[in-house]
Amino acid sequence: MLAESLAISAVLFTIGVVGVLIRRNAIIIFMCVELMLNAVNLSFVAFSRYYGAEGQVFVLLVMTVAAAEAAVGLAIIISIFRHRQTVNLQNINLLKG
Amino acid sequence: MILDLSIPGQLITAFAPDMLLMGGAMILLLWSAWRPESEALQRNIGIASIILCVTVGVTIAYYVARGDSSGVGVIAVDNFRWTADIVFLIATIGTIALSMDYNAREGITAPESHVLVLFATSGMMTMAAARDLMIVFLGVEIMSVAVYVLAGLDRRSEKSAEAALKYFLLGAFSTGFLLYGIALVYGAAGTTNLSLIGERVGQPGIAGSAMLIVGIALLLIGFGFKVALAPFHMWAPDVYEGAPTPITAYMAAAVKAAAFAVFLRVWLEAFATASDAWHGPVWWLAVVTMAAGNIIALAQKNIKRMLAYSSIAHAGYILVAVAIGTPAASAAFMFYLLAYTMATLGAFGVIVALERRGGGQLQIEDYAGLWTVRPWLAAAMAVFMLALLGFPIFGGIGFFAKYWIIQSALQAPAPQTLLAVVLVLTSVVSAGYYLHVVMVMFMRPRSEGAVAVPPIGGWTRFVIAASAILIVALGILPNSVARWTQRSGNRPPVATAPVAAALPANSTVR
Amino acid sequence: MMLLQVASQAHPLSGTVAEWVWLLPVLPLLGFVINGGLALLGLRANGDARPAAGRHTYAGIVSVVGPLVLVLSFALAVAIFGAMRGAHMEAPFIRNYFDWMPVGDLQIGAALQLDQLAMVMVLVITGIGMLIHIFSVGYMRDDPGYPRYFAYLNLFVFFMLVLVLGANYPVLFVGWEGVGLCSYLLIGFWFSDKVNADAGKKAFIVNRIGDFGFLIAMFLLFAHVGVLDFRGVEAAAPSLAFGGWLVTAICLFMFLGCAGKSAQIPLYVWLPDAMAGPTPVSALIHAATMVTAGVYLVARSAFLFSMAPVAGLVVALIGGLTAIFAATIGLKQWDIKKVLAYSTVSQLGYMFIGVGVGAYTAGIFHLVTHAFFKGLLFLGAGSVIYAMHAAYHHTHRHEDAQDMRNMGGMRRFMPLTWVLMWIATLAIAGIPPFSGFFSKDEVLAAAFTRAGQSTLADAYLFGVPGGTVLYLVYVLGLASALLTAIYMTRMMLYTFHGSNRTGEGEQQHLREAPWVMTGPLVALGVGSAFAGWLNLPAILPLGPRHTLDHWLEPVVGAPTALTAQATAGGGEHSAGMEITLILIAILVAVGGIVYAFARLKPERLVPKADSPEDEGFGLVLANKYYVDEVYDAAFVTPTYQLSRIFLWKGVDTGLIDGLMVNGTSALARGLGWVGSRLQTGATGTYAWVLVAGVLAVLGAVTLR
Amino acid sequence: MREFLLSVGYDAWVLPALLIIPVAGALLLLLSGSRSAREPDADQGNHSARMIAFGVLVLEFLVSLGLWWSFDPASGAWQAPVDSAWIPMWGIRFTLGIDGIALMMILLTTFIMPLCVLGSWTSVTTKVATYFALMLILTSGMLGVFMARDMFLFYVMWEVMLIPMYFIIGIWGGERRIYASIKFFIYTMLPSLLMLVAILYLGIKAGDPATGTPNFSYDNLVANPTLAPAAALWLFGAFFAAFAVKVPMFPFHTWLPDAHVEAPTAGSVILASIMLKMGTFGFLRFALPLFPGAAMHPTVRGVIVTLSVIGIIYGALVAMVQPDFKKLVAYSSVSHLGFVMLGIFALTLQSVQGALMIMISHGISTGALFFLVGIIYERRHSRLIDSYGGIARVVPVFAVLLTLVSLSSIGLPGLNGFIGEFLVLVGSFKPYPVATTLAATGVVFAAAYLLWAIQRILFNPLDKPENESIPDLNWREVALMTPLVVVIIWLGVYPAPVLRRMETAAQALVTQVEKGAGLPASAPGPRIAVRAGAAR
Repeated sequence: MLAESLAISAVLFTIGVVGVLIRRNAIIIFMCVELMLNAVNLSFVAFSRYYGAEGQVFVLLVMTVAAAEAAVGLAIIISIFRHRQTVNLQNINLLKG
Repeated sequence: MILDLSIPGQLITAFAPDMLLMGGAMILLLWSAWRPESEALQRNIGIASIILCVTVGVTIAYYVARGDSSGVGVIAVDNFRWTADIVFLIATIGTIALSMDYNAREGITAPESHVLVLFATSGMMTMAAARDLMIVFLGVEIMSVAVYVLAGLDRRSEKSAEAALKYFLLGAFSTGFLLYGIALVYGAAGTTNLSLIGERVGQPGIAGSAMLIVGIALLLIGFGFKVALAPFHMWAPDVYEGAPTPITAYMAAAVKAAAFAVFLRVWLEAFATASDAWHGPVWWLAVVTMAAGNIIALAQKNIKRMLAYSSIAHAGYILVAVAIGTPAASAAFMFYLLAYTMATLGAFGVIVALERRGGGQLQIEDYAGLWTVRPWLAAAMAVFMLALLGFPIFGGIGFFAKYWIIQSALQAPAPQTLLAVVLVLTSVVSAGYYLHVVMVMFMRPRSEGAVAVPPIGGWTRFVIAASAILIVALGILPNSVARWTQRSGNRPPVATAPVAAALPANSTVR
Repeated sequence: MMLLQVASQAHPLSGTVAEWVWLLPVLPLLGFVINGGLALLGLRANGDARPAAGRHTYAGIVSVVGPLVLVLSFALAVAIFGAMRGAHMEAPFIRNYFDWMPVGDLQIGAALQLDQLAMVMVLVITGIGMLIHIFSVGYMRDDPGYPRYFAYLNLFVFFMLVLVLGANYPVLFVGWEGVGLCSYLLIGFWFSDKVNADAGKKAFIVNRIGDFGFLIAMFLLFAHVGVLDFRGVEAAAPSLAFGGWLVTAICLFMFLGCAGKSAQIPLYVWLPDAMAGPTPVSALIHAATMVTAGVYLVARSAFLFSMAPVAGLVVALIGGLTAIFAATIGLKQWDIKKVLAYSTVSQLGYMFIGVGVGAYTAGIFHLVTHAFFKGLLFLGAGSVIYAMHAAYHHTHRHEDAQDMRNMGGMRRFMPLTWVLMWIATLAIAGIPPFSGFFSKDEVLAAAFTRAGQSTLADAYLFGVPGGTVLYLVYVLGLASALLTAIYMTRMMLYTFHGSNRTGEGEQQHLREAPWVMTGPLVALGVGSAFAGWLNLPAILPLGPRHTLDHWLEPVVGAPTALTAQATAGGGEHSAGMEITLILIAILVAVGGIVYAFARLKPERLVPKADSPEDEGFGLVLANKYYVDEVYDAAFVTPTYQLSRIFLWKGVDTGLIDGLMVNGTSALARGLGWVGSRLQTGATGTYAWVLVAGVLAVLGAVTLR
Repeated sequence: MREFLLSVGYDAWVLPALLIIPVAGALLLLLSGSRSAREPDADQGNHSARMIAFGVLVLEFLVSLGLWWSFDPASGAWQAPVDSAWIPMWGIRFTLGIDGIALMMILLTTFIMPLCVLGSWTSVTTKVATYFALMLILTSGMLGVFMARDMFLFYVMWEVMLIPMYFIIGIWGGERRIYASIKFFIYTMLPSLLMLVAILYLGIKAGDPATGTPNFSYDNLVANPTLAPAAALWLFGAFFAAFAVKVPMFPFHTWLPDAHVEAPTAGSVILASIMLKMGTFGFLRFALPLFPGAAMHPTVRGVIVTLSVIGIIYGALVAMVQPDFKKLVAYSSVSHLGFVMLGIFALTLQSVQGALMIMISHGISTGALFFLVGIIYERRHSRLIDSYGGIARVVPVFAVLLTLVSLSSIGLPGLNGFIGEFLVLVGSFKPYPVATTLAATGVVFAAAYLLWAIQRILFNPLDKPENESIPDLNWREVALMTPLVVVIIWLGVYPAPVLRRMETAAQALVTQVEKGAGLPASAPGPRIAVRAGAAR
């Protein structure tokens, strides 16, 4: 059971990573990151079956943090949208070199 | 006394300085929300923040004097933590001092900027205190979320917004790896407590298990991103350039120091016996980081960007201390953080002093002939550059910082001679860009139609002067500071079996 | 304090006037300081630093100080000579004044050594030097650099005396290089002319090549013998392997130094150019004294050369070759001083034949007589040039005052000079009873005798028996004697005989030089005529015989005997043989003069401006066998171009600095530029790089 | 004299005083400079800055001069020793002391520095106070190198020199000063840092194993060698790199021509006279005694001797073709320092003493040459040889001095240059006959390049009208050159007092290195009984 859970977790995580890599829209990338975090949560839950409640506590902690991150992140995305009228990362490259 | 963290009262005692800072920051947040935004309020909140930091610092000094320690638990009570806290607080005070002048000039009247710095600092102090991966994660996130916002503080600046976005997206992305690493280590060791992990990674069955190794590797990547190791460094130049200058100073000094502090603690407490698994990658990361940071810095024209690459290079130097992994190295590491923090703050102080509203006068060329108009400012900048370069006497304590790292590299049971040689060789490369700044200031004539240097704010002056004087003074008589930081290395190592014995042969010269 | 009594407590000269030997060089040095100071002072006093034409401000003082120090020196030398004559000393008189280079077992003192050989040289230097100083008072009278001239001349005498009085090789070397310096300064005295400056520089550099050899000889001595003072080396010399590589190498390297200083093949090239200096300088330095230093050094090192027969053969052979080689060039020169210069080179060859075959007294004897007659010849030529110059100066024509084609018939204007010059010419040609006859004969006779029986004759040079080599040397010497007679007569004929070719207007102004110049000429004339009495051969019952032989016996007697393999008196050749040799020599000399008179017609000469170029072998001779050109093409130009194009531009700027130093820096900057290009600003790229890093780390930890 | 000096406790305070006086002077200058910059009468401020700097350095010279008498030539112990803690945590001590070698180097430094102020009197007109302050700091750094007996202190002093020189070249230098200054800095810093690693390695090896505190004491390191041969070779390599660049040895010399040419006059003088000697001093003081086995390893020694000889000839040949007189002198330094290196690595008493003599006399002669170039440059603003010609008629005093100094540089016997060259060659001949013979050809080339150059400057026709009105030396310049000329002649005629003061140290070095390297003691050459002429 553990192996299957971990495998699914790894697959989900990889999907998240690939999503980050190939998508250009900031919102979608952020959603992919959330997918990665939740993939890890799955692992934590799976481990917690063996080691006790610690993993579950961690999941709750991650969810809280993710919520905070989402709040800040969306605000930042809005801020850039105000300047650029786009959230396509392809076009956001004022800073380089 | 030895605090028993399972007793709530004693846990609170152990965590009191951090909580003091958090609580104070919340009160200041309420105050800033209560009153309408104004220049005066911004300044008052700033001064109050500095007072708060000083108070926390005094508290820490009291703790140092008490000499408490703790048993197994989520919080560490040791000199390493206190020393790191002092470094964070110095950087915080410097940042807030610079911010007050900077915000006034840029028309940023939001007083919560200082409060956000305080929150980030409390996250850092949490990181330094963490002896459990859960606390590690918590601290990292408290710090990061605040710094994401700080990077985008200047809402009118497109660059600032872009910096924030990049930092946020890549930071969150790397958090994924960090978290996955934590999960796998937890899965392998069955606990998130660092001391317990440290005991268990050496046990047969766990040592060398794929899950543990991959977990360690992912943690390395996660921390590597936070401290900007090549090739996880690419966010740093853009973010450093785009963020408001005092915040850049904060990121370069404090954020890096905090990330390194927790990095080192996790590594030495939890993974010391697994050095087989990580020594090679850490060694290579150090080399690549030192090389890439220094070499790419040579091509920079914008001073903030240049210092960004320089801070990447310094991450490489500090990583050498991690790779050595002895108590002496962790003392050297702390000493280095202190020296680096002062030099960075000073250098960014000069940048703040010379920057024009809206981000003008940030090219290195704009500093041409600075010496002829502001000799002492130019001299101070020269001191900071030489300190970052690690030059004796004129670069003050910066030299001894590198010296100590090299010394501990050579003194380790398995001497890291080659790493020391790489360190000094890449330092020579760094002379190319640090001295470029000095050269431009002193040896180029003031260009025609150069903008007159305006009067420099009092807080900025204070930061610059204090950094310069401390750097030089401590560079001539470093003994007391060295002794003080040395105690941070003498933390009772929970599971530090001789790291070196198991190191690969190719990393030694003999 | 000054006179430390060291080794020779009971030396016969102790406490005599010889204790003042240090004053000999110090007097001219004092003159140098005074005159040099006046030279500088005069230039500063003149405001614009450009001395006006005419006599120098301080010419009066200089005219007194310059010669006076020499007069005093000479007087002192005579006094010391007197003391020496009465002392019957066997060992040299040595005084160590202070430690010069005391380093461990190398202890070099600033020490002077007075012995019979040094005394001869001192007398020649101060005596002839004094005459030439006096002559210069007239000759250089109107030169704006008058004090400077005397300063240099005094300095030269100082160094020359240090050279001959030094008690060890390094002190000798001080004088050796010092005279070279003065020669350099005096050749380039009129430095505003590039030719003169070039000549001075050439002299110095060519001499340095020789000095290199001298240095190596000293290094060999110190490394293998352990001392550098003459007494020490002399004591050690017999213990060296006779004819071994070491002593031969020392002697050959030392001879390289002599070849430089004394203008022998292949380093003679500087001497003819050195005629660019004022004529009295040519007389003193480039004829009478400095150029003979090489001969002196060989004689001084007789204890070494007598141990190295092969080196002796080389010295003699080089001497012979130089003698004939220079004599042939002398046949075709038009510049009166160039003729004399090549003649000097040729005569120096004789001296080396003498010292090379181990007849040290003969070599020194020729050195002394040569100093008289060649000094006279040069000063006489100087008189002529002085007159010519004055004449051209009056008519404001810029013709060559030294070219014989512009002279002719000078005896009408300068009868005294004419007579004296003829005495010198007969002396150099080897006509009895003039001095040159005796000395030259002794040299040739020595070569001939040694060819028969000596250590040299038993040695082999490149497989050729030493006897054969020495017979060849003898023949070369004889042939040179013939040529000497021819070119000297030619010079006299073209200069003094025939009709005058100077020009109508100029003839009015040609006249004999003032007494201050003719006086020294007369004195030298006497010497040229009678110096032969210094060392009359046994078969001529004209006075005390072998005076010089006996005088030098304590110094070079033993080495001479060793080389000649002489049992007591057995080394002397038979009287019949001696007379035959003398007759041959006289015949050759007379033949040369007669031939010259018969073939050369001074009446047919035309002035320089109208003269045609020489043709055929004459052209080759006139151009001195193109040796300068060959040296230039073979050594100077390649060295320069190699240094410039290959070493400087190629290796230094290109390879080391360009490729390695700046190349490294450019590489770092280039990599930095590439790195910053990778920083595209696109967050996607950063994520890709990050993941690449992740994969690399994961790969590194798992795939081990 | 000696009694008087000892009665005032001279030995106890002289070395620290020599380090402190210039720094105090520099602070005085900086503070007065920042005040006078605001005053309207800047000239007055500049003048007082010159006077202060000159006064301080003359004082420094007078203070150091006492060492000449207080020094005991017979003693092999450190003289005027000072020892106190600096950074106890890392075992770093403030330990000073001198031997005969250091004595002469210190006197050379304090002698040259006041002259440098005189030489910069009119040529430096901007930021005068800072300029002289840097020069004073530089003085302390250089003296510190010669005095240090703690490896770490030595390293710090070694690096401290770099910064003032970097600024002096970079701010007051010629057209390509920026390139030259950074090149100088990085070129010398790179190997110095490698040396730092080596110093730390040594200090840790010698340190207390219980506490881990390193021990950087020089005496201890020399007395108790503990290195494995392979490690010694690596460490020697690091020291060699640092010193060879400073010397500079072929092929590490290319920073020198640029730095020399671009530096202001005083900078060139200091570089040539003193800073180049740091390299050779480093070999004598550190590289050889610390690693005798590695340094005297036949291959290492052979390579270094070969490079030295190449340097001698190569430097001379390249000097010959330089159109720029300063560059010519720079390459001539490469050649001269080749002799020094040859002498050091031949390791006989004579060759080492000779090397020391060259170090001194090269300092004097080349310094004087640079002063003279500076003097003429101030008048005509050209360093190109071809822009002169025949000026001996216009500036006779200059001509006399240039000729004299050139002759001393050529090594004319009777002047200072000869003593060293002769001793080096005579001492090196026994161990390295072929190399020494080749090196001796440098004597010929030296004459060629310098005489040719002065011919083209001083002699030949005066064919450029702009040269006709060059003023000759003024009294300040005469006062500047006179001490140099006096020393040139003194050292050439009577070097014995100098040689005697250095002999004990040189002999100790030779013995120690021979013993450390396991070489047979260099037996004195075969003595011959009769040595009357050369007896003491």
